[in-house]
Amino acid sequence: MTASATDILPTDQSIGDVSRQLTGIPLHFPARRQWWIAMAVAVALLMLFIVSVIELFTRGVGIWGLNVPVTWAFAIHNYVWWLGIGHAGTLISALLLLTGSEWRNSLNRFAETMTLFAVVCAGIYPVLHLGRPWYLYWMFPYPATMGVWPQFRSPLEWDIWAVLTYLSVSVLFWYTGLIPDLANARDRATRRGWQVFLGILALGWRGSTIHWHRWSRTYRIMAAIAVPLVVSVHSEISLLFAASQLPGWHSTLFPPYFVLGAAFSGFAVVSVIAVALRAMFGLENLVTRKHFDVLGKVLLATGLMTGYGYVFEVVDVLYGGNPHDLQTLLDRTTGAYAWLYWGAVVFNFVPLQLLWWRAVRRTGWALLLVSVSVIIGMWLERYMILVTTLYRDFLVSSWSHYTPTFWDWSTYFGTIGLFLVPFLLAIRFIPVISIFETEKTLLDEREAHDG
Amino acid sequence: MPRHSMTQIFSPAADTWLRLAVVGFLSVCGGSVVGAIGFARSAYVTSIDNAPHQPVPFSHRHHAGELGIDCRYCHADVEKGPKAGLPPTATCMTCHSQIWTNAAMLEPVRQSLVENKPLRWVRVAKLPDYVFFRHDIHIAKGVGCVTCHGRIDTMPLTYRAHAFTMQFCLDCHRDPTPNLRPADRITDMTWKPAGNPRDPGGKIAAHVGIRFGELTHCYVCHR
Amino acid sequence: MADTPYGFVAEFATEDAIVKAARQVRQAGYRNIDAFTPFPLPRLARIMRIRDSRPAWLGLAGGIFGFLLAFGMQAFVSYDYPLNVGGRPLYPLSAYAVVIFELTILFAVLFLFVGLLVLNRLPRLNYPIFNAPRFHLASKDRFFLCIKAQDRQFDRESTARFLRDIGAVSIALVPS
Amino acid sequence: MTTSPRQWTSIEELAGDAAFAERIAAEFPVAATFPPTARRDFLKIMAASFALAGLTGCEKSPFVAGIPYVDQPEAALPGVPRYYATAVTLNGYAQPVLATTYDGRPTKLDGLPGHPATLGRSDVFMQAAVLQLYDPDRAQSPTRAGAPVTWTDVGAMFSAQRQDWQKDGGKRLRLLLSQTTSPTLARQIKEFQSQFPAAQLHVHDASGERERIANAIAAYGEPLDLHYQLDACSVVVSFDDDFLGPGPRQLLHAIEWAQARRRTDVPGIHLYCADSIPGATGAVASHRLRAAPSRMSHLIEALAARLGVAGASAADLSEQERHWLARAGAAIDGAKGGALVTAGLGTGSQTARWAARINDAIGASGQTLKLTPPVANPGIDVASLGELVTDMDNGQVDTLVILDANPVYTAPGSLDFVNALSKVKTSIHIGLYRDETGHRCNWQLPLTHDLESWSDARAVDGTATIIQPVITSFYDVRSRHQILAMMFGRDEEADALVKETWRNAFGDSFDAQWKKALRDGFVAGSTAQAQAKPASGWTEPAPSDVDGLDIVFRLDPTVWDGRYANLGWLQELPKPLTTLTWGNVIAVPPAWARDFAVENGDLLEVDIDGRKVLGPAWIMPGQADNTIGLWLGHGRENAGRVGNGVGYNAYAVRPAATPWTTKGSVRKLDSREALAITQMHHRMEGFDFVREVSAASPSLPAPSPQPSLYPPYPSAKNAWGMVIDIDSCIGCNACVAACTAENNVAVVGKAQVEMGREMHWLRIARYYTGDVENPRSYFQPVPCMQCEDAPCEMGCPVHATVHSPEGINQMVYNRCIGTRTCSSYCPYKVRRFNYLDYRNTPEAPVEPVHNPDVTVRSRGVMEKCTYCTQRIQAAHVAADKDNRDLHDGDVVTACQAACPTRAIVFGDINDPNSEVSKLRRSGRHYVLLDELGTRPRTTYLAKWNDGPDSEDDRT
Repeated sequence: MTASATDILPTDQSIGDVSRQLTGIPLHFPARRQWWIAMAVAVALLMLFIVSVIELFTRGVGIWGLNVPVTWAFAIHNYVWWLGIGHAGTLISALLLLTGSEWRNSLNRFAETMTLFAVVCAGIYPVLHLGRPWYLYWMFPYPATMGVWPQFRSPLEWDIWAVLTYLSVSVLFWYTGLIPDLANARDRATRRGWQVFLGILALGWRGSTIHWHRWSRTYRIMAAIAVPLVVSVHSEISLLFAASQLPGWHSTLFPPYFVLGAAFSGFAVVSVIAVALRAMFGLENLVTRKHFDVLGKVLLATGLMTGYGYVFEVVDVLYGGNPHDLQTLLDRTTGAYAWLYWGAVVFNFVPLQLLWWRAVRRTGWALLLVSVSVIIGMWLERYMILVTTLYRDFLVSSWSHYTPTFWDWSTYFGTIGLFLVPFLLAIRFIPVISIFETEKTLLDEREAHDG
Repeated sequence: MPRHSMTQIFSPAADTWLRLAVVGFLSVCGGSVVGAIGFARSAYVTSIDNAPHQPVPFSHRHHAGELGIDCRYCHADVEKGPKAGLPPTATCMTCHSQIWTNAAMLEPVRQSLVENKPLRWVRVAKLPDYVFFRHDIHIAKGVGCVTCHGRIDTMPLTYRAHAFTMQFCLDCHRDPTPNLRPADRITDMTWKPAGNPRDPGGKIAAHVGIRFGELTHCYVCHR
Repeated sequence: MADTPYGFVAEFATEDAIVKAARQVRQAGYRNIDAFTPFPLPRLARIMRIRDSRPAWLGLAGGIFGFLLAFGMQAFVSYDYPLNVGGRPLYPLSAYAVVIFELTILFAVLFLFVGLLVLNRLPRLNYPIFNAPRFHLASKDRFFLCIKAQDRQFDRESTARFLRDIGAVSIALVPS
Repeated sequence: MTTSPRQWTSIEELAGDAAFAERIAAEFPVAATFPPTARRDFLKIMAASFALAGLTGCEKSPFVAGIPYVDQPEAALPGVPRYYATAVTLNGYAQPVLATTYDGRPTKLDGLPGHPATLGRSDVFMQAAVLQLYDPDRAQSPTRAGAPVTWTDVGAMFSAQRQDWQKDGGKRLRLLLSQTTSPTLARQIKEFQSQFPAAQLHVHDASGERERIANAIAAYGEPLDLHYQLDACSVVVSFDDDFLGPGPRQLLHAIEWAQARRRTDVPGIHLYCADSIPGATGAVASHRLRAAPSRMSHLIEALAARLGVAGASAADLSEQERHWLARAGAAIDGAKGGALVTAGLGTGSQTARWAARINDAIGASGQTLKLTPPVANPGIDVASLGELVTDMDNGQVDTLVILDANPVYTAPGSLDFVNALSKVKTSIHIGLYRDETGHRCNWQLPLTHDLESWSDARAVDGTATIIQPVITSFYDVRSRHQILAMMFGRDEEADALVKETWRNAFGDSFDAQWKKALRDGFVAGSTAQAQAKPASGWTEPAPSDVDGLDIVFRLDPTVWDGRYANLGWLQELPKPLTTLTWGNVIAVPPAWARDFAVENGDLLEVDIDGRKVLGPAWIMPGQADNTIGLWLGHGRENAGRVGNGVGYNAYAVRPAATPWTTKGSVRKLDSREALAITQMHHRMEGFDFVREVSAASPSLPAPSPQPSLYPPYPSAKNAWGMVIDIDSCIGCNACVAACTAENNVAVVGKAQVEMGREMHWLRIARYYTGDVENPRSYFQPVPCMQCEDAPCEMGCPVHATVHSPEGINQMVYNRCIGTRTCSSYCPYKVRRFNYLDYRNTPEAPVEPVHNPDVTVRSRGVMEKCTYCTQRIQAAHVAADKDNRDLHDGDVVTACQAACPTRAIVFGDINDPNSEVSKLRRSGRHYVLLDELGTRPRTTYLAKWNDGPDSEDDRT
C-alpha cells in the first residue's frame, strides 16, 4: 500500500506498530544521549533562573533595568511572549478537533504539553515583577482582616483570572485527552514501577464504550469552550495595554492583533518542536512532510494576519491623526528603538515569505529556520510594544530610556530552562503523540482506501 | 519480549486508598485556606487576651476600677495630642511617695525616679507604623476609651481587649453613630446608652459634626 | 467467587468485526453488555443504544455557576467597601465582563471534567475486566466485547458458544 | 498647622532629660552608628517616643517597648510638632527659618514668616540645612593630627599658644575667616585685635562676596552693598548678573520680582538680560541677549551712550546687540524711574562703574537701588587670602587659625594654598567637618551646626536674627564664639556670649527685647541707607583681548561653593536648566559643540595658564559663543561619604586675580562620562505643555468641555486643587527641596538617577523653544495632577490607589504590591517607584530628619505627591476638634510654602473665594493634557510672552 495524496499518515503501518512505537518512547527511551544533552542545557538554564530569582527577591525588582517611565519591560514583555506561545497548543488541539482536521492528531499532544509549560513560564512573570511578591495573595478575593478586596476594574486583576483559568482549562483539556494514552502506556509497561505510575495516572481507564461515549462528548465540549477562551485570554492580555491611554497602546486594534500574534508565535514554536521531536524520536512515519506542509501554511496565514495588524496599526494612527499617536509611530519607526520595530518586521515577515513555496514548507530544516525567525521576531515585537510606548509617552519631560541589565537577560533565559526542564521530562515520561487518535486517523485513512 | 498475562495491576484496596488520598488532598487544600483565614483572626496573631509581662505588675482594675482614678490622670495627653501618653514616673510618685512607699512591688518605680531612668513598659495597644492614629480627635468626637481598649477597669494585668485589625477600625468609621457617647462619659467604662444606642449617638454625631462618609478613605489613617 | 463471574469477554481483531459482533449480540437479546476498544467507536455506541447527554448539561450548569459566582464576587467587593476608583462607576459591568467570562469557562470545564470522572465512576484502578488474559491489547489494537454475568440470558456454556460462533478470536471467562 | 504656629522661645525646657535616651534607643537604631560619646549625648537629647513611621511588611509586632518620661516637661506633647524661630547661614548671611521639631528633633525648616527677607519663603540651601545637622560625617570631636582629643587638650594648646602670641602681639598669628555678619563674632574679633594687635585677619570667601564689595568700591569709591528694589522696578537690565539665581539674595530678589510681575493684570516688570551662561534670570527674561563676558563692558557702555551718560561712546555692535540695546534703552526711557541696571560679579569693575553711572543718570539710586554699608564683616579690616599665602610662603606665619573656611579646597588653584599651609608651624581648623583643610591642619576643632548654636547673624537686608539652638549638640562640638573665647583663655557658655552682645544693644529692656527677638526670629529695626555718588574718573584698563575662550566660573546651584557637597538632598536635586544631579559639567555653546563634534558627556580638558581639569561636556542651549562655563563646588576629597569624588574640582584651575571670568583653552578627550540627568529631552515636540499668552491676546481659548461616560462622584465639603503659575516659576527648586524634606523622599544616588529612578515627587520640567543657539526657556513644575478620572487608579489590582471624596488621588503604601501599573498608566509620569530599598543607602538621609507624620517607604512600593496629605489631615483634626470648617490658607503644601515667587497656590476649589478658585477663573488658566479627559486638580497658568516676538506681533 502506498500513501495517496490526501493521506496525512503513510498507511503502510499497522496500528499496533504505532502503539508500540509511541508507548515505547517513555518505556524504552530511544534518544537518551540527545535527551541528556538537552536536559543538561535546560537544567543549567533553570539554575540560572533560580539564581536570578533569589537575587530578585533579595534585592528587589531594581536589579532589572526598569525606571520611571519604563516601569514595565522585560518581565511583562516576556510574559506576553510566553503566553502567546502558550496559545498554540490549546488552539491547535481544540479548534482543529472541532473542524475535524485529522492532521492535528500527530501534533496536538506535544503542542498542548508545550502550552502548559509556556503558560507556567508566563504565569510566573507577573509574580516576579511585583515589587512585593509576598503580597501576591492580595490579588485574590479572600475575607481579609483589613476588609479590603481586589480591584476588579484593573486589567492586571483580569490577568490573574484569565491566566489561571487558561492554565486550569489547558491542564484539564490536556489531561482528559491523555487518559486513554496513559492507559495504553500502562498496558505496555512491564516494570512494576511504570505500571503503578501510569496506572494511577490513567485512573483505571478501560476503554469501555459508555466511557468513550461520555469522554468524546466531554472532550468536544471542552474543545468548543477552549477556543473562545484562547481568544479571550490574549485579548485580555492586550487590554493590559489597551486599557491605558498611552499612545501606541490605547487602540481597539490590540485584542485581535495580540491574539493573531500569539497564534503566530505559538505555531512557530509548534513547528520547531515538531521538527525537533521528529528527528529525535524517528517519528517520520507519524509527523510527515504533509504535517510540515500544513504547519507552514498555518504559519504563513497567521503571519499574514499579524502583518495585517502591523499595517492597520499604521493606518489607524494616520487616519486618527492624534498627534501623540503620530509621535509614537514616528518614534517607533525612526527613533532610538527603531531597530526593534524593523527587527520585528524583518524577522517576522521576511523569511516567512519562503513559505509560499511548497518545497520550503515540506523541508524540515527550512521550516525550523523560518519558525525560529518568527519566534525572535515576535519577541522583538513584544519588546517594541512595551518599551517604545513607555519610554516616550505624553510629556517630553518624562521621556527616558531603557536598557536591560544582566539580570533581565538571566531571568529571561532562565525561564527557557523553566520551560525546557518539565517539557523534556514530559516527553520522556508520557506519550508525545496521541496514540489512540493517531490510530483512529490511520484506520480512517485505511477505510477510505478500502472503501 | 516477555508477555504478561494480566492487566490487573492494582488490588481492590488500591481504589479505597486512592479515593482516600483524593479526599484527603482536597481536604488539606480547603482546610489550609480556611485555616489561614482563621489564623489571621486568631488571638495568636491579633495578640488579644494576652497580658505581657510588665516591669511593675500594674493593675488597672485596682487603680481605674476600685480607686476610680480617671484615665486622664495618668494618660494626660490623650485629649491634646495623637498619643495618650504613658505616665511619667513622677505621676506614679504623686501617690506612691505617700502610700505603699516601701512596697517591694514598686521598687522599679522608685529606682526609676532615683536613677532618672524611665520605666520600660511593654506597650499593649500598638498599631502598625503606617497607621496614623490620633487619640485627641477620637475623644473630641465622642469615642470612649472602652470602645477600643475594653473594660480596662476590670483588668488586673492589662491586655488587648479587641483585635486591632483594620476591619475593627472600619466597622466604626463606617458607622460611628452607635459608638458615640457624651463628652462627660468618655472615660466611663460602664456607661451604656439607655435604649437604642443610635438615638443618643445620632444626636452626638450631629452636635460634634461627624463627617459621615469621609472617614473610610485611606488618607484618614494612612499616608 | 467462582460462582458469579464478571462475564465472558470476547476478543475481536478489527473494528468491523466487533461492530458486527455487537449487533449480533444485541439481536440475540443480550442487554447487559460492554465493549472495550482502543479508541471511540460511535457506531458501536449506537448499536449498544448508549446515549448520555448529561455532560452537556453539566457544562452548562458549571458555566452558569461560574457566571453567577464571578458576578456576585465582583459586585460584592464594591458593595462591601465602596471606593471611588478613578471616577469609574461603582458597579462597572463592562469591567466585570472579563472575569465573568473566564470563570464561566473555568467552571464549565471543571464541572465537565469532574462530571466525566463521576459519571464513569473513575478512578477505578481495580476492575474485573482487567483480569481478562489478553485485555492489555484493548488499549492497543484489539477490540473486546463483554457479556456480563448479570445479564438475564447469561449462561456459561451457551454464551461462550454464541460468542465463538460470531467470530471471536478468543474468549475468556472473567472472574469478578 | 504651619500657618500660625506657636513659636517657642527655647528648647531648654526639653533638654537634658536622660529619659529621652532610653526611649530613643528603643525606636532609633541609627544612633548605634555614632561613637559612644556622641551617641550618649544624641540619645539624651533626641526626642521622646518617636513616631518614626516605617513600612514594615509584618504586621505581627504586637508588643514593643513603651517608654515614658521620668518627669515629663510641661510643654512636651509627644507627636505634636513645635516651632522655633532661628536662622541658618549662607555666606555668613542669616537665612531666617522657622524650625519644625518633633519631640525635640528638628525635621523641617521653612522661611520665617514675617521676616522681611524671607516672608516665609525658602531656597534649597535653607531646606537642606536641617539634613546637615544630622550628617554623620560631621566632625564629632576635636582631633589633633586625626586622633581624638578633649576640649581640655584644646584649651591647654590655646593657653600655650597664647603665651607665644602675647610676646609679640600676635605678629606671627593669622586668623582666616569666612565671611560673617555676626555681631557677636564682630565683637569677639575686636577683642582679638585688641589682645593681639599685631595679628593679621584675612577673609576668604569663594562665593564672590569680596569681589562684590570690590566692584562697589570701584563704582562708588567706598565699600557698599547694592540692594536691588525689584518690587519698585518695571524694567531691569542685567549684564551677566543672575540675580534670580542661587545665592543668599535669591530669595529676596525672587519675592520682589514676583510681586512686581503681578503688580498689574499684565506683567509689571520686564527683564532685559545679557548673559553668557544661561541662568534663572536669563531664562525668565523677556529679552535675552547671549553675550560673552568680555562683551559686557562694551555693551553697557553702549547702553550708557544710548541713555546719554557722559563719557560713554558706543562701540562696534552686532546686529543682535544693537537690537537688544535699542529695546532695553527704550524700555528704560519708558519706565520713568522704575528702571534698574545691574552688573554681574564677573563682568569686572568697568562694567560696575558704568552700571553705577547709568543708575545715577536714570534716577535709580534711592528708588530701585538702595545702597548701604556692607552688612557683612562689619568693621573688620581684613586682608585677602592672596596676601596670607604670600606671607605663609615667606615663613612669616607660625600659627594659622582657620575659622569656618575650607581654603585647601576653595582657594584658587593659582595660589597653591596647600604648599603654603605646610610651612605653617601650628595650623588650627575650626569647622563643621574635618574637611580638606581640617585634614591638613594640626588641629581640627568641630563646630556646632547653626541649629544647635547660640549665635547671631544678619540677613542680606541687614535685619539681625538671634540664632538659637533648636536641639542640643549630640556631638562633642562647640560654637565658634566659645572657641574664640577659648583662644582668649575663657570657657564660656555659648548663650552668654551672645547675650553679652545684645545686652549692649538692648540696654535696660534686655529681658523683654531678648525674649521678643527669640520669639519673632529677628531684631526689629533696619540699617541706615547710604548716599553715594558714582566714583568719578578712572583709568581705562587695557582691553585684555587675550586669545582663547572666555572661561566663566559659576557656583553650583545645589552644593554652592562645595560646603553642601555631603548633603544627599542637594546632590540629587536636579540643577536648573541642565537637570544634572550628582556632579558638575563643563558647559559649552551649541555652535562650538557642533564644530568640535562634542556631545553631552564627552570629556573635556580645560587649560587655564597650564592648570588643567577634566570634566564632562554639556551643550548649553543659549550659551554665548566662545564661552565655556565651569561650576565650582564639586570634586571634593574630604566632604564625607556622600560628597567625595563627585564631579570635578574647578577651583584647581581658578585664577586668583580674575576668579570669575578668565581666558583658557578647551580640548576634547576620547572618553565619555555618564551624566545623571533627570530630563533628557528639551523640546516640546510641537505640543503645548507650556502655553503662552501675550498682551495682545491675554486669554487662552476656553477649553472645550471633555465629555465623560461616567457620572461624577459627589465631592466632600472641601475639594483640593492646585494652580501653578508658569510665568512666575524661576526654576529655583525650592519646592522640590521642600517636598523632599517634608515627605521623606528618598535619595537614591548617582547610579540610580542615571537609570532614571530619582524619587522626587515634583519635577521641574524644562523646555526650550526656538533656535538652540538662542532659545526661549520654560520651567514647569509637575507634581501629581490628582486627576478626578485617574487612569492610574483603574490599573491597580489591589485598591492601593483610590480617590478620596476630597479629590485626592490617594496612594496607600502599605497596600501596594508593586505592580507599577499605575505608573505605566499615568500620562504625566509623576509616580515614583522604590525599585530597591532606598532607606538604607549611603546617600540616604539619616533617620532623625524624617517627618514622623509621613511613612518611610520600603522597597517595592509606589509613591507620589499626596498634596501633603499629612498637613491636610492635621488641619482637619485641628478644625474638627473645634468643630469648624477649614478656611482658605489652613492647609499649605510644602512646595507652596517654599516657593519664593508664590507660583504654587493650593486650596479648596469648592470655595469660590479661595485664592486657588480665583486663579482657576483666570484667562491664563489651562489644564495639562486636557484632551485626555483625566480632569486634573493640578492646573496651570500660562506664561506671559512679553518678549520681542510678542512686540513684533503688535507692530
